[in-house]
Amino acid sequence: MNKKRSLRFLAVIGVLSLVVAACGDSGAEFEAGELGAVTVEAGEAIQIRSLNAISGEVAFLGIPNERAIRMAVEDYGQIHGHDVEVGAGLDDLCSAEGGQQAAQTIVSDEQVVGVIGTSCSGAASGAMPIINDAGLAMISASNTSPSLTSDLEGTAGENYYEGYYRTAHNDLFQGQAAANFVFNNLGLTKVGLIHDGDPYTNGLTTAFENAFEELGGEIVIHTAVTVGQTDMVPVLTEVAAAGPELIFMPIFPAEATFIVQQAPGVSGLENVEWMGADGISVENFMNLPESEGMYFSGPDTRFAENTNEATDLNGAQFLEDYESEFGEAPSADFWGHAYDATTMLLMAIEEVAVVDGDTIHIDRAELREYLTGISGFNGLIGEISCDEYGDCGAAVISIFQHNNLADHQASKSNILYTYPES
Amino acid sequence: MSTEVAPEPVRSRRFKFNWVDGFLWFLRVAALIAIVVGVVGSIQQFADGEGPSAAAWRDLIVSSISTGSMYGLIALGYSMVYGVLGFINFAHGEVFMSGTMVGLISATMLFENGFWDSNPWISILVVLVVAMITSTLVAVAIERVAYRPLRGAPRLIPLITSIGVSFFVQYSFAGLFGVAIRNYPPAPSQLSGNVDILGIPIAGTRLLVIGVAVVSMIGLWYFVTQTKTGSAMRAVAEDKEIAGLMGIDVDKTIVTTFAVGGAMAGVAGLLWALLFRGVDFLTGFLPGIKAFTAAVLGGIGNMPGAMLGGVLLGLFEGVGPQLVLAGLGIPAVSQLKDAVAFAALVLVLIFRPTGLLGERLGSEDRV
Amino acid sequence: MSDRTPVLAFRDVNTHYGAVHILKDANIEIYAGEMVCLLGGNASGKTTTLKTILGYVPPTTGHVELDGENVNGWSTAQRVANGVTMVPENRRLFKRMTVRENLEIGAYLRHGEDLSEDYDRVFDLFPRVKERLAQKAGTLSGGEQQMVAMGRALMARPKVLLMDEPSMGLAPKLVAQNFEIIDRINKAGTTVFVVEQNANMALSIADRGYVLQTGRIVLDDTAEALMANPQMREAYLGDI
Amino acid sequence: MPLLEIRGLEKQFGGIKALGGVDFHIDEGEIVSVIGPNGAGKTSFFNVISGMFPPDDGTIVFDGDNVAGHLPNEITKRGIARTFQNVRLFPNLTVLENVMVGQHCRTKQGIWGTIFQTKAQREEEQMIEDNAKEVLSFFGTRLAGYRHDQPAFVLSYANRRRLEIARAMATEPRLILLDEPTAGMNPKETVELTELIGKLRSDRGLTVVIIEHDMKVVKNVSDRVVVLDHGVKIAEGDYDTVSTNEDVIEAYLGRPHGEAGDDEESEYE
Amino acid sequence: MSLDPLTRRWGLIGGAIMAFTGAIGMLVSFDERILISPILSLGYLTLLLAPAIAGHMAARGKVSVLEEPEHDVAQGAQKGLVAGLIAGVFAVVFMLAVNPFDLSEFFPNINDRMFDMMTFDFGLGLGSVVLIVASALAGAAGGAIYGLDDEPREGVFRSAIWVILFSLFELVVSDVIEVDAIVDLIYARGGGLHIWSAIIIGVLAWWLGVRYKGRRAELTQMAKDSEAGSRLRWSLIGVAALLVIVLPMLVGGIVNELLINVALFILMGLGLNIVVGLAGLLDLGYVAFFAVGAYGMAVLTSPLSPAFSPELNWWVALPVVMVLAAIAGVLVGTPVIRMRGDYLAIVTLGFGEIVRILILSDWLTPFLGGAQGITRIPGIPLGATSVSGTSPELFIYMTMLLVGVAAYISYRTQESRIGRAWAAMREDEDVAEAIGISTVQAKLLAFVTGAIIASFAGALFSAKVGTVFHNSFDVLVSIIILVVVIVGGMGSIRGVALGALILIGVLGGPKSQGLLGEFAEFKLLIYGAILVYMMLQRPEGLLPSVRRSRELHQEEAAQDAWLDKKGSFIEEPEASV
Repeated sequence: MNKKRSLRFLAVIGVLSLVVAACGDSGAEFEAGELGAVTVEAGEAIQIRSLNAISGEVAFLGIPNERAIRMAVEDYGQIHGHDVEVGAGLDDLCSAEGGQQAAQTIVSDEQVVGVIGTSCSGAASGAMPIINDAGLAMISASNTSPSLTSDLEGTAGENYYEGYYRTAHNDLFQGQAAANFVFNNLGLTKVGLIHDGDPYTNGLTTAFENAFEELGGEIVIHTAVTVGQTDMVPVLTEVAAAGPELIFMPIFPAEATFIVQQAPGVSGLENVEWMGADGISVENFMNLPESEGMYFSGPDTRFAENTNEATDLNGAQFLEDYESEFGEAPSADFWGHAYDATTMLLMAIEEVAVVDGDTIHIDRAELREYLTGISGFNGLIGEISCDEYGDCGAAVISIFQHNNLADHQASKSNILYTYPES
Repeated sequence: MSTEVAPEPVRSRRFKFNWVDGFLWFLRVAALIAIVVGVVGSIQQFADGEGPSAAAWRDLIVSSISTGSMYGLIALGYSMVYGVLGFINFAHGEVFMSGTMVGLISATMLFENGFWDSNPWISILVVLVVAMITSTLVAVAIERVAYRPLRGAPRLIPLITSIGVSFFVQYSFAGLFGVAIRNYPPAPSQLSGNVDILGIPIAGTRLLVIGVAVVSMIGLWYFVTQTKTGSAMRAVAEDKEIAGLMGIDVDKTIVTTFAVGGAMAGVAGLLWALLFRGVDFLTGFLPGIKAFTAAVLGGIGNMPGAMLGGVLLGLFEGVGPQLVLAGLGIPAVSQLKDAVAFAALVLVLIFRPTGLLGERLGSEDRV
Repeated sequence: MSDRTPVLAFRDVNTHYGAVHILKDANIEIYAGEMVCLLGGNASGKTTTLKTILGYVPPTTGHVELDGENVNGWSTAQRVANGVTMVPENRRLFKRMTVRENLEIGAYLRHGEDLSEDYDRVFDLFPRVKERLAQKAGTLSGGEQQMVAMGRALMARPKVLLMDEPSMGLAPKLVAQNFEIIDRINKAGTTVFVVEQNANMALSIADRGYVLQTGRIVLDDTAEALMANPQMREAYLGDI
Repeated sequence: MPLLEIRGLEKQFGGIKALGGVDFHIDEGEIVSVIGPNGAGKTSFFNVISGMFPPDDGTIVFDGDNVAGHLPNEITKRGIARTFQNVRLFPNLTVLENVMVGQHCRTKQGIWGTIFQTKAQREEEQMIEDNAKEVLSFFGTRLAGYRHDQPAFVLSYANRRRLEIARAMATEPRLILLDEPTAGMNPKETVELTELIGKLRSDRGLTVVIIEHDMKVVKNVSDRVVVLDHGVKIAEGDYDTVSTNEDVIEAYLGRPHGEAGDDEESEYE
Repeated sequence: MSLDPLTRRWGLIGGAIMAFTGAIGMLVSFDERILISPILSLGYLTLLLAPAIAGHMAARGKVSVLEEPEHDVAQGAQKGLVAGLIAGVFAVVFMLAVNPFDLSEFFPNINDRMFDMMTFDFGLGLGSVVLIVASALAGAAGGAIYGLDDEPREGVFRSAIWVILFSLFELVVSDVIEVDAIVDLIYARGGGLHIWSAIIIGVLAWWLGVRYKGRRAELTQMAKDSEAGSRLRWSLIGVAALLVIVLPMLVGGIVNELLINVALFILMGLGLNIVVGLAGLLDLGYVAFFAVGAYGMAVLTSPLSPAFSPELNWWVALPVVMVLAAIAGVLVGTPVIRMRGDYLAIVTLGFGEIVRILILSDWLTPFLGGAQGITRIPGIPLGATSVSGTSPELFIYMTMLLVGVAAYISYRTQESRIGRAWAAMREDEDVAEAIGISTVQAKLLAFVTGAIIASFAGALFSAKVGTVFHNSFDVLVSIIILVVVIVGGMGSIRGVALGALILIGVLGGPKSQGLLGEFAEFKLLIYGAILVYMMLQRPEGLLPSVRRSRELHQEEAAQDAWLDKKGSFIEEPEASV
C-alpha cells in the first residue's frame, strides 16, 4: 500500500499547514497544469486502475474486460523505465452507487493516472463526477449509452463529463445499424422491441426505434421483460398481438434464453424473425438450438487481422493468448475494446510524460488533451479516432446470422451487413 | 372485520364511520371499476381484431394454469410447514431450486448418452425421482440444522432464520454449480407437440405439467386426510404438546412434514424443468415468493387453498396484465406482471383477510 | 404396601429449569388400582411433576420408575406406549378434527390392534360421544368436550391415567361430573393420578394424597388423614 | 337510568350461536356476576361488550350512548375496562409499564411533544407514572417496590391476575369486566381477591361485572347474578334465588353428590 | 482409546466445512488475500480454522450448567488432535473421491486450483498427508487453547483477533495512518502484515490486555452507573460526539465513502426498527419508502427529471419528500392495518416490489425515467458549495446529521407514551386495543415515522450518487435492512448502528462493497450463515434492547412461578388473523 496521503493528513491540522504542505509538495521545477500532475519517483510504478463488473449477473461482461486490460498492460511493457500497475480489479457492481464507491477508492490514491472502465453505463454515471473532479481520465470498453458522450450530432449527453472516453460504440450507432439492416436488407417494416429495464438495453431499443421510424418503419410494440423473469408467455403474447415481422431484443442471455425457448408455445410468433445484440452473442446462448437463424448485431469482432499498433498484437493472437491463459474464450465481445482502451491510455501516458532523470511527471490535463486528440490509432477493433465528447469507437457494427449451431465462432463470421456501409 | 356497512344504529355492526374502512372501501370499489373497465376495454379490442388472437389467449391461459399449478405445488410446502410450525419457511424456494438444479445433472447425463431421447418417459421419471430426493433431503437437513433448535422460539426467529438459510443455500449452490444459467435438454419430441383436448390443441408439456400437479395434489390429499401419519400431522399442527402426549413423535412428524413439502417442491422442480428449462441458483427466489404469495392467497395453512392460490396467481399474473391493464391503455403491460400478482394479493386480502379458503377462526380460537 | 412394585414412582427426583431448582428430592409411589392426588398451589411444581413423568423435563438427579423400571431417557412416546396417559387441563382437543379422529389419535401407538372394544368402553361411559363421532370436536359443548378428552385418553388403555387439574375453570356441575367419571374409571381398574389445586374435591374421591410446596413434598398421607390435618385445612381447604 | 343497558344482543361464530339475544343491565355501583356452563357464551358476552367482536344484532347502551360496533379502544375510552380469562399481560413490559400503558386513552401527548420534549409532555409522563404507582398501591405490597421494575412474566400467577386488574383500573373506567378473576388461585388468594373486588366498588366507585365459577366468590360479592346457557339468559336475581332455581341447577350447578338422579343420560348431558 | 462421539461429530463437521468451502471456490478466492506475508492467506486461515474450531468444540465437550468446565491443556490438545485428524481425513477423502472424475461441467469450482490450494501445492499424494497433519495440528491447537486457563486463553484469543483484524482491515489502517513510511513498516508491499509486525501486534494485544485488565470493565460500569444528566454522562456524550466529528477528518475518502454507506443503512435500520422492532410490524417492503425518498428528491431537484422538474434546492425539497413519504406510509399502511404477522410480511414485500416495478415500467417512464433513471441530481447546497458523493468527507456530516435526528426520534419515542403503546401492541395487539390504544393510529404512526426516516436515507442517497436507477431498490435491500436490525439487536439504537457497521461496513451492502471486497461473491452466503448462527445462538442480536432480550430469555430468567404458567410449554402457532 504505497499511497501518498500527506495532503489529507495535514488537512486535519489546519488550513495553514495545508497551504504550507501544498507549497512544499510542488516545489519541483515541473509546472503542473490546472488539473495537477502525477509524479512517479524512481523505482515506483505508474498506477492505473481497472473498474469493471466482475461479480454478479453482469460479470460475464466485466471479467473479459479486466483480463484484457491486464494483458494489454503486460504486452505494453514499461513506460520510461517504470512498471505499470493495475492493482486489484475494482468492481462497479453494474450500478451507479457501485461505480461511485469504486471511483472514490480510485481517487483516494493520488498516484492514479487513469482508469479503464466501467462495464455498465449506469456505473459510469456514478463514477464520472468523481473521476472528473479528480482530473483523471477514464476510458470505457463497453459503455454504450449516448447520454455519456453525445448524440453524435454535436450535443453533449446529459451525463457527459470531461475526462470520459470510450472505445465502445455509441448506442445510437448500433441502433442506426440495426435499423438500416432490418429496413433495407431484410425489407421488414414492422418491428417489436424488447428491453429488460437495463439502461443499456433500453437505450438501444430506443435508438433503434428512432432510427427505424426515421427510415419509415413502424415499431408495433416496445415492451420489456424484467431481469430474472422466467415466464415469458405473457410478454410474448403481448408482442405477438401487435403482429411484428421481427423482434429486436438486445437483452442478456438469461432472459433471452427463456424467450426463445418459450416462443414456440405462443400463437402468432411462428413466422417472426428474431434479432439480438452483443449481450447475447455469447457461447451459452448461441449453443441453444432455438437461437439458430437469429440475427445478431454488435461490434464487428473480426479482429483477427487487426493489429494493435502499440503492442503489435493482432486479434487472432489475442484470442490465442487469452485462451491459453484463462482456459476459455472471452465471454463477451468487448475484449478488443478493453485492450485498445488500455493501450491508448498507456500510449497517452508515455507521450505526455515529462522525464526528469528517473522521475517522470504526468500532467493530467495534457493526458486528457492527448486522448481527445487521438486520431487514426490502429487498434484491435480497427482505426480509432476520438471525438470531442470522448467517443472513440472504431465504430464498425456488424450484423451476422447464426447459421452454425455446432460452431458459433463460424456463425460470427457469417456477416450479412456492416455499418457504416463501406 | 365486518365486510358490510349498516348505517342504522339498531342493527349495529361497526356502524360508526371509520376512515380505515372507508379507505378500504374506496380501494375495493376503485379496483373493481378498474378491472371492469379494463376487461371491457380488452373485449372491445378483441372485437376490433386487435390484441391477442383467440389462439394466443388460449395459449396464455393454458400456460398460466401450468405455471400456476407449479406455484401451487411449491405453495403446498409453505402451507404445510406453516400449518405445523406456524412460520413461513422462506427457504422453501431454495428447496425447490435444489431439486431442479440436481435434477439437471441427471438430465444432462441422460441426454449425453442418448437415453433422454430414446426413453423419454423413463428419463423424466428418473429426473423426477432425483429432484424429489434432493429436495426432500435439503428440506429435512434445513429442518434439522436450522429449525429444530428453535422450537418454541417467538415466530419471528424461525422466519428470520429461514431468510438466512435461504441466502446460504442460494449462494452455496452458486458456489457449487457456478452462477451461469444452465439448460435442461429440450423436452422429448413425444411431448413437445400439441395434444387435442376436446378439440383444443394444448401443448403436451403444459398438459403433462398440469397432470403431474393434479396427481401430486390428489396423492398428498389422500396422504394427509386418510393415513395415520397424515392425521398425526394434523394433530401436531393443532397442538404439538397434546399430540406428543398421545404418543406421536412430534419431531418425526415435523420432519415428515418437511419431507413431504420438500418432495412436492421436487415435483415442482421437474415441472420447472419442463416449462422453462433454464436453471440457475436464483431460480428458487421469485417462484418461492410467488408460491408464498399463492399460499397466502389461498389461505395459509390450508392445502387445497395453496393449490387454488397457485393456479389463481398464475392466472392473475399471466392473464391479468393483458386482460385488465391492456384494456386500460397501459403500455408494455407484461412488464407489470409481478406487480399485478402482488396487487391481486393485496386486493384478495382486502376482500377476504384470511385468504380464499382460509378459515375464519371461531371465538374459542381467537380469544 | 412396600412389597409391591409401584406402577409409577419418583425416586429422589430433583429437577432444574435453567439454574432454578424446581423439584426437590421428590418421592412418589403410586400402586396399581389406586387413586392418588397431588395437591399444591401455583408455582408449587405440580406441572413440573407431570412433565417429569412424561419425560419433557429430565430429572437432574434421581429417576422416574414405571413398573419398577427406570425410565429416565425414555421418550414421551415410549412412556405413553408403556401405559402413561394424561388428560390435559382445559381438555385441549384437536378442535379441527372430528371426534372419531380425536379418539383414533388417542390410540395412536396401538398399531394394528382392534379398537372396537375400546370404542365400546368409551361409548359405554359416554353414550353422548357416539352420537357426535362425525362432528368437528371444536363444535361440541364444554361438557361434551370433556367427555371426548377423557375418552381419548382411555383409548390408549392406560395403566396410569394422569389428570391435570380436572376442575380448573369448569362449571360446578362439570367439576362434579368430572370427578364422578374419574371415580368410575378408577373403580373400573385404572390407576389414576390427579394433580389438583381444588383439594376438597380431589381428596373426596382419592385414596391417598401428596402435598407439594415450592417443589418439596411436605405431606403424604391417606385422604382421610389429610382432610383432618389442621395445617392442610388452613392452607388448602379454604378454612380460614 | 342503568349505566349499561343491553338489548337483544346476538353473535354467531361460524354457524354457532354464541349469544342468542341477551338482555342485560347494570346500575352504577352494582356488582353483578355472570355464571353459566362452559361454552355458555359468557366470554363472548364480554368480548362483544368490550368491542372485541361487533355484535350481529342488538344494542349496547353505555351511559346513554349506543356503543355496539365501536372499536375496543373507543369503548375503553368511554369507560369500560376488562380483564381476560387466561390473563393477557404484556409479559416483557415491566409491572409499572403494564399499568402505565393502561393510561394511554386518558393521555394525549403525540409525536411532536415526544420528539421535542415539551413541558406538557414531561408533565404528562410524570403524571402517568404517579398514577400507575398509585393504582399499584391498591394491591398493598403485592405489586409494590422492587416489583415495579420487574418484567411481568416473572410474576406469580396470582400477581399476574392482580396486575391485569391494575392495568384495567389504570384506564380509569366506570365499569370493569372481570373474567374469572379467581381461576387458578388458592383459597387464601381467592378470599383476598374477593375483598379486593368489594373495594373496587367501595374505594374506587367502580361498577363491576364478573364471570366466575367459584360459587363462594359469587355469593360473597354479587348484588345480582345472571345465568347464561347456550347464549341465552336462563335466570337472574340475587344469589339465593338463582342458586335454588331448577334450571340453573340443571344446567350449571348440578346436584350435590348423592342427590343426582339415577338417570345416567341426564347426568352427562 | 475409544472415540468420543462428540469429538467424532465435531471432526466430521470440521471436515465437511473444509470440503464445502473448497467446493464452492471460497478457499481459492480467499487465498488471493494475504494476511501475513508470506505465510498466511485468508484462504488458508479459513481452511485451518475449521479443524481448529472443531478441535476447540471437541475439547469443550458437553457443557453442563451444574458443573464447572474442566480446563486441561494436554487433554484438550489430545481431543482436538483427534477431531482435527478426522476433519483432515474427511477433507482428503473428499478430494480423493472427486479427483478421478471431471466434474467441472457441473461443479466449476472443483478444479485444479482447488486441489492445489488444499494440498498446499504439494500434489495430491504428499499434499493429502500435509493437509491431514496441518488439520490435526490446527485441531490440537484449538483444543489446547480450550484447555488453557482463563487468562492465557483470553490472551491468545485477543492476540489472534487483533492480528487478524489488523491484517483484514489493512485498507482502513493504512488509510488512517496516512504516513507511507509507517504503513510500509506494518504491511508488506503485496498486502498483508509482515511476520514481525504480526508478532508485535499479537504481543502488544496480549500485554495491553493484561495491563489494563479490569480497567475496561470498570470504565463501562462507570458509564453505566453515570446517571442521566449527570456531569459524567454529559462528558461521555461529549467525548463520543467529538470523536464522531473528528473521525471523518482523520480517515480518507474510501473510509468516508464506506461510512456514508453504513450511515445510510443505520438510517434505514433505525426507521425499520421503529416499524418492526418497536411496533412489531414485520415490513418486508421497507425499500419502497427509500425509493420514494430517492425518487422524490430526484424529481424535485434534478434538471433532467423527465416530466416535472422544479429544480428545487435540496433543503426545500426535503420537507416535500418527507410529506410524500408520509403519504406513502399511509397508503401502504392502511390496507395492511388489519393484517397480521405473515400476511403483513408478504403484502408489504409485494408493495415494495410494486413500487420498484412501477418505477421501472415503461408506463411511468415519462415521469420517472424508467430504465434510464434520473441523472444529474445536484448535491446538497451548503453555503456556497454543494455537497455530494464527490466529497465524501463533507457528505458524511450530512448523513450523520440525519442519523442523529433519526436516532433522537427513536430514542425519544421509545420511552414515551407512544413507545409504550407500540410495545404493548407488539406484545398483544388485541389486548392493546382493549385497553384503549387505537392500534390503527399506532400502526399508521409507526409506518409514517418509519417511512419518513427512510425518505431521509433516500434523499441523501440521491444527492450522494447523483443518479437514481430502479435497481437500487430491489427486495434484497429490504431484507438486508431487516438483517441489519436483527443482527444488531431489534429495538436497540446502538444495536442497529453496530449491525450496519459490521454487515454493511465490513461485508458490504446489497449494492456496495464493504471493507472486505474479497467477500463479494460470498457476501450473501456469509450473511446467511451469520443470520442462522445468530438466531440459534443469540437471537436478541449483538446489542439488544432490554425488552427484546427479556422476550427471548424469558425461560431462563423465569422464576419457578413461570414454570407453572398456564398454557403450553411448546408454543403453539397463534391462529392467524
